[in-house]
Amino acid sequence: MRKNWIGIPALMILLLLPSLSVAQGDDEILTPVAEEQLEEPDPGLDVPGAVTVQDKDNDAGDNLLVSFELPANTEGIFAYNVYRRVAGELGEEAWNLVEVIPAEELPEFIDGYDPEYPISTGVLYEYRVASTTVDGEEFFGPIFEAGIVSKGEIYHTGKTKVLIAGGLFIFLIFYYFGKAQRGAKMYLRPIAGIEAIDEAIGRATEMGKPVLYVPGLSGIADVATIASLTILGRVAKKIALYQTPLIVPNRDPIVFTVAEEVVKQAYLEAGRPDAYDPDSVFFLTTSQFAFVAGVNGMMMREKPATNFYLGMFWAESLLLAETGSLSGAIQIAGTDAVTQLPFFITTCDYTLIGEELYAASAYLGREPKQIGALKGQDACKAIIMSFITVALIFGIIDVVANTHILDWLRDLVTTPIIE
Amino acid sequence: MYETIGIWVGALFTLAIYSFLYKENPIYRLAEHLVVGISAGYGMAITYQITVKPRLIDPLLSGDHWILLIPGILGILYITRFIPRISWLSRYPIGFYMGTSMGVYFPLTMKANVLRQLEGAMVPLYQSGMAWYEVTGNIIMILGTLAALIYFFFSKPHKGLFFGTGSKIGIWVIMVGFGATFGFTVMGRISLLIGRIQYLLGDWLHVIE
Amino acid sequence: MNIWGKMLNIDRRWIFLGIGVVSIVPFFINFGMPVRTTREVESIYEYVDELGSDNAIFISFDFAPGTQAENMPMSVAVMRHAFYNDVPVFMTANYPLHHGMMLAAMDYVFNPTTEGFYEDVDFEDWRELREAGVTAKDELVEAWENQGNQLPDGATGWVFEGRDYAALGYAPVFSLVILGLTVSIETQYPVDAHGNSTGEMPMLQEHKSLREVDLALTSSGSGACVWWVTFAREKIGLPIAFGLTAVMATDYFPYLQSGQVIGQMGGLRGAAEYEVLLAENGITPSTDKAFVGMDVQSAAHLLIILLIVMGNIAFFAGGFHKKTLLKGGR
Amino acid sequence: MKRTVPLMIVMVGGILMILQYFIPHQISQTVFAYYTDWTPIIVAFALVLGVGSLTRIHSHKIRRKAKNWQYSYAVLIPLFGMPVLAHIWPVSLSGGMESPSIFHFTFMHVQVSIQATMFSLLAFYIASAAFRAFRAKSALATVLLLSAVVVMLGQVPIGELLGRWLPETGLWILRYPNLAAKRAIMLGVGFGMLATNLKIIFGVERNWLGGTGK
Repeated sequence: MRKNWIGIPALMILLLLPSLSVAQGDDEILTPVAEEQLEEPDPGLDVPGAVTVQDKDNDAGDNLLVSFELPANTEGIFAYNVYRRVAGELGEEAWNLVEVIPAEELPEFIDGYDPEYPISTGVLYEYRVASTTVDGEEFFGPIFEAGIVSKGEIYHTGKTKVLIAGGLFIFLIFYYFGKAQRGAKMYLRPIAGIEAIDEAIGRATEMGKPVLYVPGLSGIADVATIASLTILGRVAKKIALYQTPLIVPNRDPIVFTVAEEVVKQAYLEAGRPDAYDPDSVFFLTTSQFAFVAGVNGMMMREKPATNFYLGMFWAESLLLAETGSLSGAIQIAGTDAVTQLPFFITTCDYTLIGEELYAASAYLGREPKQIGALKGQDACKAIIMSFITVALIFGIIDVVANTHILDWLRDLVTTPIIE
Repeated sequence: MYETIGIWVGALFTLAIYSFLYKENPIYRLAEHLVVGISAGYGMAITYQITVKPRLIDPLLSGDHWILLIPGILGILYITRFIPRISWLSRYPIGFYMGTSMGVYFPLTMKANVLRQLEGAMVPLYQSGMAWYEVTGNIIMILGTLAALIYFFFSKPHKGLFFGTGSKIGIWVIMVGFGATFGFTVMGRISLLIGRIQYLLGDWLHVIE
Repeated sequence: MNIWGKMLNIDRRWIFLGIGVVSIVPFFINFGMPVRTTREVESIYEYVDELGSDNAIFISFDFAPGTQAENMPMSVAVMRHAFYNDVPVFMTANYPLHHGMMLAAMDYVFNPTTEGFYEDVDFEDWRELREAGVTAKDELVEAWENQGNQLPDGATGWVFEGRDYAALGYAPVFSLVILGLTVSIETQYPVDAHGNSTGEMPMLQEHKSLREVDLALTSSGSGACVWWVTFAREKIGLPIAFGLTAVMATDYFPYLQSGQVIGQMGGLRGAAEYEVLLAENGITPSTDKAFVGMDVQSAAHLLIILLIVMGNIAFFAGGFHKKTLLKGGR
Repeated sequence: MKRTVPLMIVMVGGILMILQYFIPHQISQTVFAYYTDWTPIIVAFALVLGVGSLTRIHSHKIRRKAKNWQYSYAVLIPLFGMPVLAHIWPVSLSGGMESPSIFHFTFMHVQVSIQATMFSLLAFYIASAAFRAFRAKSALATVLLLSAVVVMLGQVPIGELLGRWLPETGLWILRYPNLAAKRAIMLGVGFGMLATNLKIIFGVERNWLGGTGK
């Protein structure tokens, strides 16, 4: 485990305390249990020495790190069989073969992965290791009692970087929440797609044709869907004022219920609850391409004047947008799906790229906290950019001066693949 | 026989969908409505089969998993939406789902979208054995990432040397990326058509192997 | 409207017709354009090539019939490569439909009409040998042939169900299944797709969990491939190879770059490359379906580029670049 | 009860799951196991709402004899027919879900065929989209066009015949500038997601509650 995260010391020390207290000093060389020597070691094959057992860090208390000393003379040894039993149990059948380690490999392994012989938290075990010949003949070493028992940790030391980054992020967002609520003026740059929304609704009104709004194909827990529903609220409010028909097909049943609520509420806020058509927001089907078949058919029959595709989309993006363009609609799209953006860009009139979609809900709402959050996100991007810039400079220094300082910087943000 | 009829039915519906390329027509309309109904009905049947029955009903009937009543009741609260007076109860399961999902995603997003990407952007410019275009590529990648990030700054006007030029380069980089993705995708889309042609000409008509 | 204007606003149906035609013709007239291999695919090939009968791999069929044209040849190619080297193959599917794809892939590889097919031996048929403790591949083949079985003409070799492959198939909530596989394969799949008890399979006795497996190839038409990275790679460090549809391929370059996957095959081309590597090294007698598909690709790409070029000629020759017409964004 | 309790549920659930990530202890694992067990069950019930909506809209159409009302039967009959065939219809009369059965047949040969064909329409649409969109209207549009064409040619064998530099350049674009764009978008999206996660957990974003809670 790497521990070179110099930088935000105070927060870290705080976080490390609990982990250090559980991580330290859990290993101990075991004392042989003398009474039970099961087999005479054959002078022909030397037997392994002391077995060391440590508690594994960052687990739920179901793993032990086991290692043993290799015999002085490894000649003729093909592999080592490691046996384990619960301390106190007697008899040959209490022993379970938990690992076979080939002679050329390191004499250590993590015990507890074999589902047939799991390790229980707080249970004391005994180990013994046998040298085996190619034919499987075993020569047992002495029995050792594990000096420790496995226990679960309350903090995962390998996740500290995520914790620090998360903590920093939360701090920045809340800082800007506060700032925004205290009334600090915050600038927001214009986004073309957002400004076009009103114009597009106006066009539908003039033409007397409906507006189609697809809130993405993903579920309610998808951030893109949440952003889309916020925008839907604003769009529906405008539409309620203009009395233009609205069509909102949904693929996810939960999104459907929320969308229905949002639209109903928008009509209420616009002062036109009577104009709300309960059939305007509806569920179609959960199947992706059946959904597209339905929406495409609707587009060619109803010929909406304006299509909104905001939210999460997959391969259907182009099917929807190209059919929409064929039907002659003005189209505004927005998604955080990187793969689908090119298709919206090429076929729609305006496209909100990635984060712009999320930002749009803050733009339309103009709530101080939402704008504060945007500001906080910008601050985070600035931090990321400074990291990348420093990395670039270090990279140049590395090339010129033949040093390795970039590796050091990378290690600060590297998260382990195996946790 | 079963398979043969199946392939014929499949082929006819395939043609029904392709007829949409010419224009919207009653055959397409029928296929469209059918597939909506079938897929929604299929969704219901399969959800009962692989979720509700094995995960809720069977364990409850077996008698010793009473704790599952909690998700069961939360689930049933959705259905209060049909009763306007207590429809607000449906917010409880939505709340549970929203809250827990947001919590699960938070650290994972931090790791995958932020830390991993940041790590990926910190590449050594040159290592022995790298060709010149790889080195240039690395430099372009780093500078491109920076520029595109500038484009996503919302709280600063895109004017001046840093934010103005930066965001302009940023949108260029983004467009190059989009063009590449588009070009790259063409292949996959044609493959889908190849799959259908193999079905029509091979499985159905047997004119190709 | 002048001719250029007409060309720019050509009825889309002509374009549709053109695509239809160029996609059908190459099936009847083979061009056989050469395919050059890339390092993303070579790295998978080399990795699999290093493996032997002590190792094992997973092939996960994570695609539906929709992307079959791309994903199927990849799975088939890696499967044949593994069989050639006697590497046991576990096969899974993350969705009921994908289960059918797994069965179709096996049908193809074991079918005598396929060039260089493998002769499949059912789990029950070699029970006797298994129970006698003959499970090592070479011994098994020898003993099997001593029983009077003969390898059919044109077959590349024998494959024994339970020794060379296990068709595990679909299990619900597959992301959690992968998580469970890191602990035990048998608890996740007590029986395989054919109803055989997996506990009796020599390959499961030798490879109890994903920790004892050397590679998982996910041939995927959806984001499900990431499950393998999240739940197997990140958790226990299992090497993962991606077989992706062409569309997904760019998206997953970061995984390749960060070393989370050992290689990836992108779309029909990736599959064709693997087929070329197999054929060049004599592992299969010839290239396969993906290679033929590449001719269609060439023709269709050319047509699209031709369309783009014609569109631009018309755009400039007609003087449309001077006016702002034709809606369409940035 | 109507707004506060759901917001509390969100907050408690969210914070619990964040903490869970950092704690390897058995208790935390158990909490996570409950989450993974329960969520699919809860979400499954929502489908009833969707089916209710679909039924309502199509029965309205039939009752009002709206335009194309006949097609509504093509939705309603399979909508209820499929579950009945799968779970109620006797297996001896081709019921059930396993092949061969009416349910399996309808799914395999109607639904799957239509879905795969819908998907394959993209081959046609991508060509027409490319034709209309890739025009050198501006410098930016030209960049988009050129990188698309180079990558498109580099992908296929015919590109290699035109010159080895084509596939190489295509790959280079995919590996470097494309990666830069993707990475920047992913970083931005990542922060947007994180911020939304927080806004929801702490009740700043309440849009999902719908109305004012009457």
